[in-house]
Amino acid sequence: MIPFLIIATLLSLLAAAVMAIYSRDPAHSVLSYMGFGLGSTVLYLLFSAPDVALTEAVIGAGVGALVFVVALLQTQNKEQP
Amino acid sequence: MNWIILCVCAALLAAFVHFLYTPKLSDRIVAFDTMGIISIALLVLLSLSTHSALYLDIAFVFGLIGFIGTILFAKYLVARRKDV
Amino acid sequence: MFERLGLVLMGIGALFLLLSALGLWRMPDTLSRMHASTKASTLGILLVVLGAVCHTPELWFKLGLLGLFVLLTNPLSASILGHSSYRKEGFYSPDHIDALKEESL
Amino acid sequence: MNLKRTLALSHLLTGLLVSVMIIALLGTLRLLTPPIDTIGETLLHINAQSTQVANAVTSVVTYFRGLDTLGEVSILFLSIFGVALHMQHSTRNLFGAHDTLLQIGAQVLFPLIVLFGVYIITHGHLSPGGGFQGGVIIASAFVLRFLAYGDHYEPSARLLTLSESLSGAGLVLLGVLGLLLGDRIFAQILSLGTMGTLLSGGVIELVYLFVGLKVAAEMTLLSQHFIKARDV
Repeated sequence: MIPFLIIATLLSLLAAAVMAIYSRDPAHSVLSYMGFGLGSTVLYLLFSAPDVALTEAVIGAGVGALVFVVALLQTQNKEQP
Repeated sequence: MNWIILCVCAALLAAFVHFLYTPKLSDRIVAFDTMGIISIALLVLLSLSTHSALYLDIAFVFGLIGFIGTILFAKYLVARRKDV
Repeated sequence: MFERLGLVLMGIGALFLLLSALGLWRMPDTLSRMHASTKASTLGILLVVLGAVCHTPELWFKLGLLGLFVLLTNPLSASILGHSSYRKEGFYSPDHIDALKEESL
Repeated sequence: MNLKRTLALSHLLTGLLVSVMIIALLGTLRLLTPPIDTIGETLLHINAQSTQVANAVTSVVTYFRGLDTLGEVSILFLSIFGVALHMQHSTRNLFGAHDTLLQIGAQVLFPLIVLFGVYIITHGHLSPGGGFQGGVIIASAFVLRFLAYGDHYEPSARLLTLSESLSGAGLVLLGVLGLLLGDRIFAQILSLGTMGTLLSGGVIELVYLFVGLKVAAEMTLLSQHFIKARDV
């Protein structure tokens, strides 16, 4: 069960990372990056590193998302007056 | 037990494929929210099947903190001036 | 006996989760997708938690708290997302009736 | 086939190769390493002998490598200082005015999230988690309040700065006390309990308490500065 889950999570992480690089709108990139963080949390847990997984989940959900969203708002609202 | 975990994994995969292929930002936020909730269920089932309560703390984090990201992106959807 | 009941409840919950993820594919626009995904996934995860309590009763406190938190946070974020999605792009209505437009948001 | 698609395809191929390599490495890693003579085994051995802490990561972070934790906390302080210098003229909340539904939700959820953060901090030596994670959880409770109340809510800056500087001073004082009373910095100067109970860590719990307070105050200040952006 667990090795199958690990391989599936690795492949979906790959897809999310490619999506984060190649999307036109930066908002889509940020959202794909947050999906990448969610998947990597599950991956750390499957590798039995719960401390790292907890850190990744907490940072990615709360303060990290805030920093990204504020940066998006500042840049995009400044480009189009 | 394995069949239930497989069913939840299929749900996670379906939400993830929709998350990858939808063009609109709001649809993608909805898919992200759904992925977070389904992964809570996955963590609960994994903690039952491996007999360890370690997974439950991460499930708590997803349940309590995970919605802040969704709210942030919802506010961003209104506050941005660019219309895509 | 109790264990089997828990397995059945968790199976039904997992089916509801699968249904919510498939609802993302079937529905025409954002608000309908939220209608499909949020309610079904909340019910599904409550059923999974209830089945887990029946399966291993010694974890009842943590699992009950988890269900309570999901019940508190998930409708809140979905409601905020629905408000902003409506304000940004309206919604799909075949007969052009928009009852939310008269209310002040 | 245009250039961008070729690039995407090549990156995809590279990623697939790397993941296959990672899986193969994970398979062979267990065969190649000698069974006992690794640093993880050594640390687990020492941890079982000298401290009474269930989560071995905690004892590595705070007890064996306490000086590194002090350095990390000071790096965090420096970054917050830079952000505060850069964004000190900010007045307006970026995310619009207050929101009634979110206010009611924040009133219910704020104490719950803070309580969960305190649980993560105080149980850092028993379950996954610790000072940094619990502090960030408390700070995200404040992020929720900033989002809900808009311009009508400001935490007292004096209280935040006071708790931040007091916990930093407490951390340094704890290290110096270990140096004076014990044999090295962050030495164990308190009595240990039995393994698995709440009060079993000794100095480790105090270190995590100070780190948690400091990170919570710093992250709250950081998110406040970020969310009240300069008018663009």
